[in-house]
Amino acid sequence: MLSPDKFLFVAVMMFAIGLIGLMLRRNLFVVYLSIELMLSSVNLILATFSRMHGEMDGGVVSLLMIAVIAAEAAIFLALIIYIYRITKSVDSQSITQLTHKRDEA
Amino acid sequence: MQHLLSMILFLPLLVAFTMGLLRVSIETLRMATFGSSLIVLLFAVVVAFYFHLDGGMQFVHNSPWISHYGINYSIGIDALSLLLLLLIALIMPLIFLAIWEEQRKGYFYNLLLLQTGVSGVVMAQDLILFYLFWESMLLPIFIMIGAYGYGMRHFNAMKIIIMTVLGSMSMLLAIIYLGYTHYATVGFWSFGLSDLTQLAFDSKTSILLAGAFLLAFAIKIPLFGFHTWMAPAYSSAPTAIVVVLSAIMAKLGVYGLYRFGFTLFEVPLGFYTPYVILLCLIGIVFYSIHAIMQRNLKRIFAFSSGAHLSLITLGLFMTNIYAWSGGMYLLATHAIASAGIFLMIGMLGRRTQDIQIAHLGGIASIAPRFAFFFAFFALAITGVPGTGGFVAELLIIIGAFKYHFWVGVVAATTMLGAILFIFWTLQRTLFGTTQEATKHFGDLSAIEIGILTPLVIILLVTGIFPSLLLDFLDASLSANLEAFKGGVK
Amino acid sequence: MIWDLYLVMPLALVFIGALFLMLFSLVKQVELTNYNLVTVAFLSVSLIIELIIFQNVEHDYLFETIFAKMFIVDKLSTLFNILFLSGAILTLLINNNYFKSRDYYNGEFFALLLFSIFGMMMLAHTNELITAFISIELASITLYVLVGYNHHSPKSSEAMLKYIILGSLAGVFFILGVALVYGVVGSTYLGDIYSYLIHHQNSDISLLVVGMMFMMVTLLFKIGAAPFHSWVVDVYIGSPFPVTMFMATTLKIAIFSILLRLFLVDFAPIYPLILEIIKVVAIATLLLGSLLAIAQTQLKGMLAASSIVHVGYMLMALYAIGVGSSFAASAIIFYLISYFLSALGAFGILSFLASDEEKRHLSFDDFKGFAHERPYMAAAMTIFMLSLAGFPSTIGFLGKFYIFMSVVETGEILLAGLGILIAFISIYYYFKLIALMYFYPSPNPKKRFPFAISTLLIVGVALMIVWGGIGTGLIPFVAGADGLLTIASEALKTIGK
Amino acid sequence: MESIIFFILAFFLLSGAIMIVFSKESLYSAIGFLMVMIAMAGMFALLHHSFLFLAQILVGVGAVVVLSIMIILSINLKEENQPKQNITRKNILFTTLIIAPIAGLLLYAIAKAPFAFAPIAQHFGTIETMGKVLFTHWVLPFEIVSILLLGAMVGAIVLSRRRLHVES
Amino acid sequence: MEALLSLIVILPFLSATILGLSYLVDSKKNLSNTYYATIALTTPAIVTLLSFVLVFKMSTMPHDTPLYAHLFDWVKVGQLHIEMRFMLDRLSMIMIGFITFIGTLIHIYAVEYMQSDEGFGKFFAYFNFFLGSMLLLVVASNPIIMFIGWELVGLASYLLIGFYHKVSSNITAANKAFIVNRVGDFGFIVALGVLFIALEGQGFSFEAIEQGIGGLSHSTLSFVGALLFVGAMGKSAQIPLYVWLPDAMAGPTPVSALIHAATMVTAGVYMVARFGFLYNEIPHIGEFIAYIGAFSALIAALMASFERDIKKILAYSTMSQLGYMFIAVGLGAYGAGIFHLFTHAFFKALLFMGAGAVIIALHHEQDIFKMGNLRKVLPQTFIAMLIATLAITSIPPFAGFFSKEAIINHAFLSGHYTLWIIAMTTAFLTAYYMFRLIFVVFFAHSTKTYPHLIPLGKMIIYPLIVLAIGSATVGFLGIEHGFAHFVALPDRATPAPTHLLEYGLMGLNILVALGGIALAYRLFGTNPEPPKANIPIKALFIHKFYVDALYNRLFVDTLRSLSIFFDRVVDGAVIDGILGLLTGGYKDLGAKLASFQNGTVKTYATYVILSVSLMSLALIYLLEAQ
Repeated sequence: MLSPDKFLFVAVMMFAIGLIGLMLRRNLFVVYLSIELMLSSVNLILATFSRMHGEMDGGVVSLLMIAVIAAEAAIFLALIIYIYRITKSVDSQSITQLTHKRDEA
Repeated sequence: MQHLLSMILFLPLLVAFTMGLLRVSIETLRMATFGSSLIVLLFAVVVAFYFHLDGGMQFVHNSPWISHYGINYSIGIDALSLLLLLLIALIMPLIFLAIWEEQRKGYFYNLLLLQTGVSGVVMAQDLILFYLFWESMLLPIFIMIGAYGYGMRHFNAMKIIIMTVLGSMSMLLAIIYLGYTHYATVGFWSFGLSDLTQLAFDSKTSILLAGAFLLAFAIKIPLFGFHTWMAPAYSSAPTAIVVVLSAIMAKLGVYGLYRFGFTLFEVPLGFYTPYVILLCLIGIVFYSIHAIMQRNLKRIFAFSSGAHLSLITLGLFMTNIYAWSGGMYLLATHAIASAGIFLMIGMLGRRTQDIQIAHLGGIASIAPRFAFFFAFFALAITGVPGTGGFVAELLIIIGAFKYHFWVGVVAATTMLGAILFIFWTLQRTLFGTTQEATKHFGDLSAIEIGILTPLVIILLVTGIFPSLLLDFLDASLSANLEAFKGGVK
Repeated sequence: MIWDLYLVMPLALVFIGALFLMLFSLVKQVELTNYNLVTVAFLSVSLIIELIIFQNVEHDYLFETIFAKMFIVDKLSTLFNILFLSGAILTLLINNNYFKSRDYYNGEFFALLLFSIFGMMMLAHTNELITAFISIELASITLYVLVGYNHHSPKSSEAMLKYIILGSLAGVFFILGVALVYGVVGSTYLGDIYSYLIHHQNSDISLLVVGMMFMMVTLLFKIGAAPFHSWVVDVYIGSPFPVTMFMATTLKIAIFSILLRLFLVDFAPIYPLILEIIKVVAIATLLLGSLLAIAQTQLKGMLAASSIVHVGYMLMALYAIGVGSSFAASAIIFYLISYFLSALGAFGILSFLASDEEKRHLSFDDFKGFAHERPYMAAAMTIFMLSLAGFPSTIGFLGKFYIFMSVVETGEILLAGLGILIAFISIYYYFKLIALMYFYPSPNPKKRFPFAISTLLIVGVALMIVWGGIGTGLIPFVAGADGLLTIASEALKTIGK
Repeated sequence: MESIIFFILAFFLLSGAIMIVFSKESLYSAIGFLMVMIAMAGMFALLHHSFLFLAQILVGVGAVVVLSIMIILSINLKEENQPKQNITRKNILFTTLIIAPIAGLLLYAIAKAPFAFAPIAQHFGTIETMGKVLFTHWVLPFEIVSILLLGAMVGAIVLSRRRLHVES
Repeated sequence: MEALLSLIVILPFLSATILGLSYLVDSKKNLSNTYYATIALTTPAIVTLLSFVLVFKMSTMPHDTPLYAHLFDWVKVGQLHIEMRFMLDRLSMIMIGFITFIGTLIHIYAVEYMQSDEGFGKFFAYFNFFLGSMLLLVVASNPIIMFIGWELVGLASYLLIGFYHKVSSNITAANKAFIVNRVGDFGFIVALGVLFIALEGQGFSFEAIEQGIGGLSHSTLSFVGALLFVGAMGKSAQIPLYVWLPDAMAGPTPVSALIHAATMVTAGVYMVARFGFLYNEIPHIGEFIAYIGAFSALIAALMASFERDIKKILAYSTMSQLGYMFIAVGLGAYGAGIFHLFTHAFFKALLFMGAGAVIIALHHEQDIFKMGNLRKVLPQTFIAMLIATLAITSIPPFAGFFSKEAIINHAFLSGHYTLWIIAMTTAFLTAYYMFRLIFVVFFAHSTKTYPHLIPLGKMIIYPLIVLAIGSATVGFLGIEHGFAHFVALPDRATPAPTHLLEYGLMGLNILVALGGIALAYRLFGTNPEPPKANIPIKALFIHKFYVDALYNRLFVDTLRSLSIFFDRVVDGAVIDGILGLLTGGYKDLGAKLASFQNGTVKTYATYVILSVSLMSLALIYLLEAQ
């Protein structure tokens, strides 16, 4: 028999993997996808709770979340293109002028 | 009449603001500044004239300021406040005369702000108001030392601000706690001194609170251990500020202790008394010895100032009528004497561009008037009879003997302390043969004599007829002493 | 209904303004100043309406039949909206010169700014967590782009990159928290959460606490509180001056509007858990912020790092709210206003100077002898620094004073003591700037005071700071120290549970 | 039966997630993301959210994933343009250690809560019920989301339209 | 009467002020010396006249009704009620009589002596100031006012010693005088403090103290008495505070005459006599005083015997004579002590003025071994000096004989034989070194001539003559203890001597003195040799027992190195060091923290997530704890 716990477990795992991606990878694409992954996992949680409560509210919020994910995606992808254009790379560390030590410049 | 104090308080600020907005020329600014300081002096004299000797707090004015927290614009004066107010009102015009030739406008603006700050400190009867003035007088000092000072002025300006703010911050915490306790126990907000004195605390809390206040004042005075800002600040500061530092600001530390420490914390101060007295005694000896090998005139007299302030504080903490009268008397006379000596060091510096003792000498033979005044003020600082300092020291020493024999003995070393360095200083500054720096030393001008003469006269009058001023203080001091003793019981 | 329309006007105006500018920006011939003026015009009208609303509104739900009870209009939200709007107006007007001096600004900039303000206003009005999340996202996403608006500078792009990644990362936590709360309560209204807590005193609320904590993570991140402060300095330094100014002042207030709402709904059962964390965060924020600020070698960095410290003070008060202080909330609002004015002024002077071609990279050295070059501006800057440092007779002092007062009320004397200690340390880095301005001779000749809208506003802000610090009922219609507090407490009275 | 589907979906979901994070090639990550999105849609279906399933397929898969892949292809991301990064075992261990408390806290709290699926109404998840709730309770967020999308659009346009002119 | 008494004190101060102001205002030197001299001389003359009037009036009145003059309340705080009130009893009457008289003579002498000095006006301002202070000290009716006068004479002596201020060593001497005096004053003020607190509420005038001390414990009184004497030590140059006196000769010679002979240095003796009622309660302290006096007398005489500077010889002799006085007052023979003080004022002033005449005639030459044969060129001076020398060596019938004999006899009669022996030895040495001076200066080198001798004016000679007459005659006042009875001090009684004993002692005294003269003549009568430090004991005498060096090492060097230690270590290293550590540590910590801001997003993200993770851990803990 399915229980909310199982869905929630999967969502938490997704979320955790997303966090790992953020900490591990410099590739902007991966970073972006990790964040999307985390957002999606929240979506799953919402949907699960909606089903659990037997109310549609969570589902509606999930729907709104899909839109938010899309908005994030838009801005992220634009950023990736922009960064790629100026550095010819999708490395998140391709520009690091803003460190403490270089402030004097 | 009711607003006379407020006028004294805000006239300088108003003048500074107006002049700043109108972008007046330096000549106008100078005249306006001097004029305003004279008007303030006049007002202060009027206040003194209408002051009742045994009337306690007078010229009280209260108006709500931050009503949510019961903070009032609450001012008033008693005898000691009036004494300090008169000192301020007297010294400021002299300072303005002394910097008459100054071309930098910042001098005048800062000094005007400073005058408002220091006047506010002696008038404020609300702790927040007091704190406001207490802090705001630092800013002009900071800027003047840093902008117009000498030597390591930037560092020293920072040092004075950091060290003194440390103290006032601790006081702020205590003030907040007091105010809140008043709210929590009495039921309405108030930061008025008279309201807060009604509060009762358990001994641990009150000791902590008193300590927080004490720290602020100890740094300002400065007591031994809290003094390392003093000599650098004095040596870096321009004349006007040194005069204010020594003649007014240090005294305000004692004043604060008297007005707030001794009214709010009768019992816990008893806990601190031995330590403070120890610090004062160490200070008397330490500063005097420290001054001996200093090479800079300002530093020497900075330490002398420190020694006297320690003596005043000592007088305050011995809580008997001799010591209190003596302390307050010394507060006044030392303010005058140190104002004189530092004004003269400024005049000397303007002539020689150098106040290193090693480069001076022989002034007495080519500038006898300068030598006379300089020696007079220096001797007044050592407490030669005939000047007010003697009376004060005598009273404090007697008070010290009343307190404890050994305290009396160490307090009496103040007779030796000052002479240890002052006579050597006089020898190397005034006497002997002239050097490169003093070869063309011009004697005092008429204006300079005009600046110094009132101070000399005050010192002589206070020395020869001390009862004039002592009677003036007596009623107020006795009443406060009674109140304090009552509070302790 | 008409009243509702009236209430919605300010938001509508901002949104319409955003759309208008978005379309208008396609017309290339328009001068930049005109965009600016149009934006300011929209915002001003909106501000005026808000001011009128503030006088009349008590506690109201906008279009209750349509929006359910999500859109709350009370004095608190109106007050916050007034702050956002005036913040934005001041930012725009003070930066008028700056915009003209840079070629990368265009109509879209203003459109994005308006979108961001719209998000913030929404945030102040909302009573519900999902709406809050979306509002935060709206305010942030547009701000990301604004941060990277200077495409001449790799630093600006780098700041944007960091801000987007970290901001999105933090944002996820909020919605995660909301989801968990929803899972427990079955609703995302603050009121429902409150009544759930009242009615389910015995049931397990761990998940609710966890959800709350994740929500706090995001909010703490957005205001730049301590363990999440790493982005602050870099992003502030990297962004263009107007944006830094906007972020430092307005965005922070917006986040506090929702934080206040969260804390003012009395979540008593979960406080013991959350408050401990908030306390630690507040302490860490104060300490780390002041440490960072003292180490900064760059002016903007110093201001950025010191803004962390200011957040620490407000967190202290937030903690006090939770512990039960009755005046902490108004203290926070007052502090927000005081910080808002001070930081606005300080950044304003920076941007005014930076609009000068020679001083593109504004550093500490550019302020050497500033007082001799521009005495009035230096005086204003001194006032801003004093206010930030909490020197008495400025509004900043009273702000800190109220905060400490509320902390003392809770009995946390040591916490208040720490706050005062940090305030003491902050004297050092703020006075360093004052020292630079006054202690050095100026390399340039003395300049006349430029009578422009930006400079006049800067002086005006300085006067407001002083008036806010010492102002009394002397001038009846200008809210001084006392009046502002009255306004704050009035606003707080109108929020319902 | 549902459990089996769930486990299959969960397997795909998590392996997709792992693929996102650990692939060296951005395109594989994108494909991993596609897997996640599709599996998510499946999950929604399992949860009786029929409309969400639809929306997920349309927006998640149809828009977001496709757009991502398109962009990877369009900027012609080559091997040498991607950051060289050795994902060492130490790094993974380190990050896992950091993550563990977060996941642990979530799981701990979830485990403590007595969760169970309630019996559901007949029209749960359908487009009508969805619409009804959306337009009675959630109009405001819905509107704001639309504004958010608009704002994001403007932002994206601003970002992608310009070139960097680094001053010397 | 009261007004006259007040005037005596006020007038000198007034004229000092006028002179001082005139000098300061007159920067172009328009005012002539005559102007200054007129004012400067009128005042002491009037004061002398007034004091003589008072002396005659008072002499007719009974001794226990002093004259009081109340001016104003000086201080009135709590129980401390100090009036500015003057008291004229027999003791102070004698004092003001000879102070004003001799003071006037020295003023006259100084007009001539200082004629060519550019600081003429200033000098007399100081001089009048000094006179006023001394009179204030003497007529004060309570110890506090006395202390004021006490301090002011110290100040005046500082100013006058350092009068030639262009030479730094003179100022050093002045500083030394003032500082050493202040050390004594320290004792004085401590004594006053203790005494006041012990007597609090009973008033603090001399009469009140006299009545009050009955109730005080013996130890308190001893303490007060000893410390008061410390004050006297400083002022009257007794061991160990005598070091300033020889150096004080740096001032102009009239100064030495006035201050270090006639007046200031006697203040200590006066004070002990004034407090006689107190010392009578504590005879052991009195004995201590007497011993200090005796040793001072002996050591000063030894040092004088090897000195070659004419003024310093006189300075040591002053110290020696003061020692005698302290023997007297210590043993309770206040009358004898004051009598010696009185006669000493005459002959010592005369000696100094004579020495001054010699010095000025010889172009400021002070080394006696560069003089000689002056008997022929300066006959008046020679005679005056000779009379004074005979007086000091106590050859009858000159003044010193009567006073010194009274003291020595008192020591013997009261049973203090050690003191008596010391006093006799000193008397021998006194005769020796004084006649050594006379022989070397006036007799030796009988062929020596002085081509550039400066002729001495009348204003120098006449005071010499007046004083010479005084030195020769005032001793007769003491016959049959007439003087002592007149001053009516509370002398402690001694057993009355038999006539045989009395004449025996007298003869012994004269013999000892003659022996000293004979030795001096043998060694220095014809061909004097300057002293050489060829044996250790002589070196010790010539270098004044190395006391100056010892004091330098002990006090000056210690204080200086302590000062440097305070500056470098206490302030610099400890206090500022701690502050520096705190601030520097905070800054370093800040820098370290800032270096964590390494600028990479990945790291920042890790920080964020790590923080969340830590918060999660905390929350797990909190939830579990709940």
